[in-house]
Amino acid sequence: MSATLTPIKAMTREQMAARLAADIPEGWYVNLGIGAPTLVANYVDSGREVIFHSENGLLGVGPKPAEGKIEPWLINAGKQYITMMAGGSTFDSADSFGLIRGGHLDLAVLGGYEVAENGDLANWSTGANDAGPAVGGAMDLGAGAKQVWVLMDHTTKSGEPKLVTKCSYPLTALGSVTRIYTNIAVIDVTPKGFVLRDTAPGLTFEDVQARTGAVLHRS
Amino acid sequence: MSATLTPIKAMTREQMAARLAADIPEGWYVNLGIGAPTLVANYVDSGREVIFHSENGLLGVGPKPAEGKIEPWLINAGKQYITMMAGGSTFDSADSFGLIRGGHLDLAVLGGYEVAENGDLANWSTGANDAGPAVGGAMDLGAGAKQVWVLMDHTTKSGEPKLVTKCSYPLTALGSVTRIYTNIAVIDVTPKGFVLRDTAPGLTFEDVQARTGAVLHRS
Amino acid sequence: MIDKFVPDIATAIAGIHDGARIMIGGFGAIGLPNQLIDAVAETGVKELTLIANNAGAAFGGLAMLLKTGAVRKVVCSYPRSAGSTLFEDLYRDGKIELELVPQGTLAERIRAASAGVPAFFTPTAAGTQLAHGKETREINGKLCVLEHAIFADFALLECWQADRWGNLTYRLAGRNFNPIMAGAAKLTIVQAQHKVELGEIAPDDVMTPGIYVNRVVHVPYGDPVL
Amino acid sequence: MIDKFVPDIATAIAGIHDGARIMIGGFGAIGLPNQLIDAVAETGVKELTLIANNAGAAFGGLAMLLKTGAVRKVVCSYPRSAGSTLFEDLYRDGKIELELVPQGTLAERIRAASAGVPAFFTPTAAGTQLAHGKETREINGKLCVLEHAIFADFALLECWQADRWGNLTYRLAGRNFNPIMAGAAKLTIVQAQHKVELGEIAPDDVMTPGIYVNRVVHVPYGDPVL
Repeated sequence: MSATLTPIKAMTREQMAARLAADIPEGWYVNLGIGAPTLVANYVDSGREVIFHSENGLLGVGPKPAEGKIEPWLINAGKQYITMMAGGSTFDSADSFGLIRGGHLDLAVLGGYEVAENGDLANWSTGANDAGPAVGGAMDLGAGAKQVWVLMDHTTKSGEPKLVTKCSYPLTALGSVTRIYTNIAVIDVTPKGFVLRDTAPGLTFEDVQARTGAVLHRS
Repeated sequence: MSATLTPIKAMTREQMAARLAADIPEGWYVNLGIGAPTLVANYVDSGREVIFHSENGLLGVGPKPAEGKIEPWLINAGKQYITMMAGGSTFDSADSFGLIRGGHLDLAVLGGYEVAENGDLANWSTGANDAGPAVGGAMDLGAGAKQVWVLMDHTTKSGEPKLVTKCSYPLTALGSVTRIYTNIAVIDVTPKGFVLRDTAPGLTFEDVQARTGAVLHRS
Repeated sequence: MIDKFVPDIATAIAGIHDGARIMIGGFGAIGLPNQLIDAVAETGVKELTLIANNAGAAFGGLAMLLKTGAVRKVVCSYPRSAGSTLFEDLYRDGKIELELVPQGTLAERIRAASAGVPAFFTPTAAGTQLAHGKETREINGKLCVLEHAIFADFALLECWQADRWGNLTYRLAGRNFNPIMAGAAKLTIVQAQHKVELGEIAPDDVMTPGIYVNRVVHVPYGDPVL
Repeated sequence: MIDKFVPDIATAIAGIHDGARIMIGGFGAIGLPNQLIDAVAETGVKELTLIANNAGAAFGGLAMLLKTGAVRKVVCSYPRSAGSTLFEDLYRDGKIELELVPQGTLAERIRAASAGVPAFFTPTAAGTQLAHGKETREINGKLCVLEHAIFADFALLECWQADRWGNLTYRLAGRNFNPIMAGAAKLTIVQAQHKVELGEIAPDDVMTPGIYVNRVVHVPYGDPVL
């Protein structure tokens, strides 16, 4: 598929994260999945209060600690050192996932292997032969958050589409993704399927459609 | 029934509570139901640590506050002012009943209308015409505590037995009572039924059997 | 800037409507949001369903709501009160419905709503009148009853300290049902004895994280009276 | 006098036997009872089932238990570790069983054991591989999976402060699975950074009431290392 497409200038992970961060309203409670989603915290304007949740039992996660200012008892779900903002709180794992499963998070930002046009998400396993599968909190976040935004490349490294009509990998959650931020576009998942909301600079609807494994609708 | 019986000297509520208190081993976690069971706390030897639970979210309940030393934010399940011992802790109602239902209490001491020889307890309702039934934590305690001891008079005011073959009042919990402290006897509830363990001073096995609505076994 | 404090009680309770399902924190007279309840009674709303451990004493808060006829139904564990026959009178006269729930089941059903657990099995009440008509199942050799989460439209709570993010602490026996009701309702409204700055409550000391709280009003009424 | 402190780690872990089901607190490297785990590994017990969120990194505690072949099965949500393929290697070679559980379901199943809830419905994992073979039911329009409580023989935990009644506090992200595992096992064993006098932890500050704790050993090892 990739061979037939003209080269395009895709966004970096940092640009994708910044693009997503700009869309988070003030006052939202947001969980950032491990990997690229974690970058989102670095791009929320400091004048706008967004409260980040970490599945290991923290609300009000702040930016990365400054050099030499590590609190050894503060890590995030990705096991990286973090800080807490004034107003932060701690709780146990049952309460932390009660908060997720109970629908109290406005948003979870997750990575993805595939998203289907009905909102199905596959992001925890690449197949049955996986040595040592791991799921963490992905299924809870997929099922529980009010909105699930996926931050991922638009295609695999070999050019295969990751936005598809039906996921081929094992599912994480059914029908839960509401929006996808990729390195070439922002796409809403709606009852009629994928709707293009925005593109990377210089790209057209056709550029994005050509790299998408399902029908793309104009907004 | 009572008319045919010789008068006997029964114990007072205070004596019953003291008798029961003496049987609680050090280190036990104990819930005292509202009413007469509350008296038990006054008779645990101060050299012996017994930890009392109150269903409204307290562990380590101490004696009644001294005159003029009331903490207005400390009450027990019976809505009376209490104190907390050093080592006491507070928690919410879900945690308080998780502690009960999860089998962590060594003992619940409850009042009773009737106890059957299979350990069934009736103590929350005297019948269907009850105006404004109330249950509180009785069913949770009956189902959850490792042991349930009932503290009650041996008969009703009119002389009817309260230890019976089968409860006539609505049940609180099935098969949960392990021992009964009455104003004339201490009786174990065993797989073979009621077993007399002790009597009030001067009373015989026959005195107790005559006032019991089921077969009494010798220990 | 997030600021969940509202200027007055009227603003705090704005939107409470006829037919609303309202959870009310407190056990006995401790941890009850009496000033919020009084204000709700004054609005004249009707046909309310109250979810609370008790159904009020002779005077104040809950009793006032009941007296004014605002309440159609009570979901609670212990509607009786030593000093009052108010509830019993209304109940006997058929003026109020009662769903009687064992206290631990009530607490767990409320917590389940907040924690996204739609239903659970419990051994409590199995084989008793209060399990009539409910699905049962033997699990690990014990008969259990299937109980469903209790949701509400509003939760009225009382706390000790609150900051502008809605983080709360409670004082001693004032905790009770308050933390679990925060999160079980669509809108959680709290009256706070003390308004504190963000960060004054250390992360490990927060008892209810602000995510569960929508509106806070500062009501420094002092100590509760039995 | 109640005194749950034991003099040393060997006494703390006494009784842990072949085939035991052991819960282990911690998330990543924080809140892990490493000194207790090391001591268990040294006893040479075998055929253990571990219930924990992670399955260890390259070295220390959990990794040592896995390396020595003491573990038959792991119940966890995230056995992978950035710096290690230890678990994957054992798993691929068929030397260890895995029950993979979504993290929130794992936490709730453990909490359910402690709280006397034998089973509950959850929307998490409905329609996915991890719900295969499990009972499902639609509740309030949402497909849900029936999940059962997870019990254990022993829980090994780490806390910040402990008193002789076994009351515990945790520090920041060190809380995680520790409080819910206390109470889900027949015997709960805790290593504490700080031993404090009874009453030093105010009632409102206790995070795990001593009723859930059987043995405490004072292990002031300092800060965890990632």
